[in-house]
Amino acid sequence: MSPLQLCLAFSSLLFAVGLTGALARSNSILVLLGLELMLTAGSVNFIAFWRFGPPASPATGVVFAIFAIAVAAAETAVGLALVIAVYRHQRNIRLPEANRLKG
Amino acid sequence: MPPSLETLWLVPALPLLAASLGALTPRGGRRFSAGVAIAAMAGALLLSCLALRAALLDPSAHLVHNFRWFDLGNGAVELGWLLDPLSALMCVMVSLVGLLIFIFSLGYMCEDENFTRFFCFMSLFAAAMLGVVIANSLLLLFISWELVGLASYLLIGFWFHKPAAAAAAKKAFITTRIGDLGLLLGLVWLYDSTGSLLLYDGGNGVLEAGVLGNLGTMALAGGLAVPTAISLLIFCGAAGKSGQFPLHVWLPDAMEGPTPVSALIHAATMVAAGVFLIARVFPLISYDQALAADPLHALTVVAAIGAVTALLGAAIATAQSDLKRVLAFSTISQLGYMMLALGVGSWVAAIFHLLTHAFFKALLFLAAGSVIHAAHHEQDIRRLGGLGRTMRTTYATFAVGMMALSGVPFLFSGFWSKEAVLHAASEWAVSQLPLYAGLVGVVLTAFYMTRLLCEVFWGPARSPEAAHARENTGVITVPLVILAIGSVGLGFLGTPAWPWLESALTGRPVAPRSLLEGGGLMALSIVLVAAGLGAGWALYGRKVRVSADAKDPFSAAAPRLFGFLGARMRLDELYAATLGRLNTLGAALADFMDRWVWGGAVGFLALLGEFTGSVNSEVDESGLNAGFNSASERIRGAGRAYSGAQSGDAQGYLRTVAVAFVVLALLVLLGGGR
Amino acid sequence: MNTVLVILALATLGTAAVAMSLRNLLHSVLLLTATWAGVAAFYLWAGAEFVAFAQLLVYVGAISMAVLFAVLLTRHSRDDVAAPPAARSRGVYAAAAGAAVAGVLLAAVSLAPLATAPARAPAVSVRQLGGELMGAHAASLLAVAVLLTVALVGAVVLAAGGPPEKPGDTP
Amino acid sequence: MRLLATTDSSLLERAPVLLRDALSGLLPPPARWTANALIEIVAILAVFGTLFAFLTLAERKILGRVQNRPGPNRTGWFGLLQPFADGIKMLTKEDIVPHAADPVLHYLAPVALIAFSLLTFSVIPYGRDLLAVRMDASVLFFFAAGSATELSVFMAGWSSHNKYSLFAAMRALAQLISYELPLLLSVVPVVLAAGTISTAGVVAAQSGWKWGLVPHWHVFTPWGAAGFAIFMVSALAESNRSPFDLPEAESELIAGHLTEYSGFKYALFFMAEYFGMCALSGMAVTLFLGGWQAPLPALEFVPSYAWFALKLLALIAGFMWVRATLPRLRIDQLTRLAWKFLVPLALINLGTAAFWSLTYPWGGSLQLLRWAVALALVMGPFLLLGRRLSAGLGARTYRYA
Repeated sequence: MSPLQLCLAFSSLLFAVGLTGALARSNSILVLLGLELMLTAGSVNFIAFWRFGPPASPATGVVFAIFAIAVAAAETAVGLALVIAVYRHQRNIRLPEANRLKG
Repeated sequence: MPPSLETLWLVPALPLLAASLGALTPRGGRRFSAGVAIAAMAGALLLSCLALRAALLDPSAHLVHNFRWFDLGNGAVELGWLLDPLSALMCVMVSLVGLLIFIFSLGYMCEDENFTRFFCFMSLFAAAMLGVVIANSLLLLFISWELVGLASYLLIGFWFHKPAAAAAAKKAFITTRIGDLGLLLGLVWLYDSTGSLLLYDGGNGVLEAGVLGNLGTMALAGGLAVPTAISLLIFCGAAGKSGQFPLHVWLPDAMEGPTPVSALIHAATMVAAGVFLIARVFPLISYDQALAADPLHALTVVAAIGAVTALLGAAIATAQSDLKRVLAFSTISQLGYMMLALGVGSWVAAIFHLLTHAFFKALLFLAAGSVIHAAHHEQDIRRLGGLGRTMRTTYATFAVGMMALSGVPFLFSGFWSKEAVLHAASEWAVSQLPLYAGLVGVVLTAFYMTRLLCEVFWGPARSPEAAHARENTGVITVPLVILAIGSVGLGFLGTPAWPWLESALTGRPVAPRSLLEGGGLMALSIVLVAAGLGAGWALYGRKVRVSADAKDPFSAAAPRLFGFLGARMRLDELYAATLGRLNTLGAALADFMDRWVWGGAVGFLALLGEFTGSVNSEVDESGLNAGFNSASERIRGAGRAYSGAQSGDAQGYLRTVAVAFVVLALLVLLGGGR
Repeated sequence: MNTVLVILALATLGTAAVAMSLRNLLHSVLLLTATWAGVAAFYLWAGAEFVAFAQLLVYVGAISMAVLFAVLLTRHSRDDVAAPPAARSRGVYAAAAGAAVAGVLLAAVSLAPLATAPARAPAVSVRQLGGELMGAHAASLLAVAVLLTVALVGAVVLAAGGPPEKPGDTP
Repeated sequence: MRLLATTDSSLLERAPVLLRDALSGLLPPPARWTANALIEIVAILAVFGTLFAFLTLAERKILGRVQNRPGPNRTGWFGLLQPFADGIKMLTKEDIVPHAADPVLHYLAPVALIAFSLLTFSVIPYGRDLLAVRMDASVLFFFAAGSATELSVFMAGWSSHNKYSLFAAMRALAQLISYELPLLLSVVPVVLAAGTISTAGVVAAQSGWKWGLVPHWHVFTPWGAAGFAIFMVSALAESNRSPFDLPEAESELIAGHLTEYSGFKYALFFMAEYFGMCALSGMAVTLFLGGWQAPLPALEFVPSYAWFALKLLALIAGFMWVRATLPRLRIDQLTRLAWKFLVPLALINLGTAAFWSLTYPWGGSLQLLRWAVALALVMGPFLLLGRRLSAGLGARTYRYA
């Protein structure tokens, strides 16, 4: 297997692990962390293609990875704030119970 | 790059710094915030004087410093600043007048609890205005332009607890936005057709011959040449900012703000920004006159609007009874003069009048502010009076400003600048109407200024506030004196005998003209000024109003006309009646449609259904019911099934997404990846 | 060099999987920190020094801190960090979905015609990186800056939970 | 590290590198690279280990002098052997792990802490030729590794299942998160001015003298001075030193996150605190005080690492002086100082640095203007925010004292 394929396999497995966690656990912090893992897998892909693929410009992949990290940070901040807001309303952070808007 | 060009960006940066420091200052730090603001303005004044000196070394050159803000795709967004006599003169004017008004505000706002906020906003405004002045990129100019609008909004609504002030701020903001939309469209169009927003860029700027040439060769847009269309759009913004005829309604209401604000923003600088903008892009806006294929020149529109505004403002001002509103309408009419001068093609005269007007109108407003401050915020001229005896300095300076504004010959700056405007108008080839409008305006101006002077300063004090008024402290009167000196002396920069200003602005040596050529016109206007003064004296000065509720002589003479003018020609009502009414009409129409047309149709269908129902009920009863019931049951069941999917369980949704992704990916893969 | 990559990947995936299945919330967070460190190591292996350190700084330094803080803020007692493991049905669904996604992705990776690896990493200095950020990607940089600001403000507002209602506060 | 010392510099200057090359020269060429690396690691460990040992003594002595008592003076002359006595004691004490503790984390915490704080030593240039790892983004690496130490403090506090330790963990988190921000923000201007984020590059950017007299150190510019002050305050907080030593406030929480630690693990924590102090001071020297460069051209004959050591020791002495002088803050004062004072100042300072480098070409009389504006930008916000920060906190007057 070529290194690029290895990297991509790595990132896709990471993504799958994150997805599984986000689906399986009921604690919303863990769900958030699963989403974080999925985002990380995305930036792993950026770096992999920057390293092995033909790069558009010498820094493109790195730049996008940096943007991805910044966006992930913002996402975590807002997500944790939401978790705390949920905790204030229902005295726990179990996601399946946060379904007031169901039809 | 000469040092004063390098440091030019500091001219707006210093007030901006002062504004940010003021924003950090707690309420207690009154002295600190005021000190910082005044120091920053002084620094800006110093720098702009240096810049003026550097600019006058070679008046014909446009020293620019452009830099790239950022790349957008394969295009670049460029900003820059520009140093030429026009921008340098404007810088000096703005920072000097601003400095004096800041000092004045020390006294005027002293008992306001939001002192620090006031100085923060004022500094922000000054920074934005200076940014407009030095901008070399129309984008930068637009940014600062909007900041100016914002600052004016904040300052008009400074006493936002007064509903009138809040409403006035909103009105000003929205009305100017209408114009700015046009300006923005014009800029977008210009960028689209030239690919640059820099004014001067070593041959690639939008004001330079090459680009203009390409612009001229473009196809007509809706019967207009592209330069004409763009210029008209840009003029929309200018008209909105400097209160030209259709969009002038916000300016009188803006007088709800504190008086220094009215002096700085709505007399001296911001309303002049529109005139400055047109003067700045004059090469573009006057370019279409070279195009023969063009049915209408942009400048013609400018001249027409200017003439109308000059006349209308002066006429309305004759019948206002609020001290500051009279001055506001006179500002509108003077701005009309400037636009008129631009329209007839003499932007030098326009700038000359702008400079002199900035001084004497700021002087008038500050004097009015001094009166208002002394008379405990009494602004109604019918309830003032007799202040000439108690407030001598204010009286004298106000008289100077009044004579300058009404154009008393030879000594006062207003006379010379107005003469320049009228002279330019008389030389306009297209039509003489603007000249006549201007001449009538001269009479009216002299008339209402005389009225104002007599009502406020002569005769007995007609209210306890006026009776108790005393002269203010030096921090208020000293700026008045300085401005008075300015509004006398500034006139000699542009006399026909010594046209220093014109040669400085255009960079061409201009041969001095003797006063005799065009002397006929001068004599005529002198006569008209005398007539105006005389009429004013005859109506108001000869026998002065004795009590607050005595009838106004003018209204006694022509009550209908006076009422009409007093109600500002009912223009606000007109707008309410047309634009506002249009809304109501539309709503009413929709309502009618709903109620009768669609409703009727539905009702008819309903009746039909009932009829058929009653016909078919027999059949239903007999056989079909069971079938229908079961069918509806099924439908309801399906509904329940679907609503089950809307479970509110976020992970359930995520799961669905995952499954959908898998399915799609499988489709792509099995489809061979394409 | 592939062996290094494989070891890194296995370690990272292992920590991630264990973290996702642990009972103790704090243990999972700390293990996830290890995962992120592993990803940073991968970046280093790929030659993207700057990104690796940024990853360490942001994830290990900041995000894990914030998450730990959130964990400690949203619990009643000390033993409350023991999050119940997945209910069986959820677990099964989740495992199925994850496995399906992984399968599809792996299939795509193995099928896709991918470019062969160049000999060495494209050398990019930090100066070059800054140049690109400020030049070609400046607009997106501005956008990200705005996004971060808005996210910060929004997070503060959400977590602070609105101002205390005062009577007569309404105009 | 550069394998060949620069030939122009003096013998004393090149001595460490020559020594190392001589040692590794005994080995066959393929092993030399590894040998060099090992030698450098051992050298750093040895130097800072000894430094740590004697810093503890120095701190106790200085505190003693300030508090008007002799300090340790029994073991050896002037108590010079005290550190070794302490070391023996630490090593021979029993290592207690509470029954209810979380054993893995309880064991991991000190190890991770010491490991990460040692990592930060690898990128500091101790001398003209003495830099263990040359990399492009070394400043970033320094702070990345430093930020990882916060985790282990939390681990220690959490794992030992003791409410005081838990309080300490929460406090440590709050404090470290709050002060990470001004620390980084005060470094950004330096990166901006130097145009590089490699420590060697930053030092190189500060070389040279103005009029052959005033060195081009960043601390001698308005923004540099402000940044240096912000950096040092934040460094105090980041290394949990007094007056920011709330996590181990012995008067409130017995010993904070160290309560349940004893013996060698405790020694590790103690060592890590001093290592952090040394590393941050070294970074401050590198970023603001011109690194290993001599203050005057005439003094360049003194080897560069001596200058570095001098500046480092001066800063550490400052740390100790502060500890002996200032009382401990309250937690709310702590966070308020960070968020309402240091962070805004650091942000404004960034703008000042931008102005400074923007107006770099200005010469002649414009220099005065440049200095005036920059000083205004530094002083104005400082005065305003300081006034707002200390609003209502007037100096207390003791009537009966």
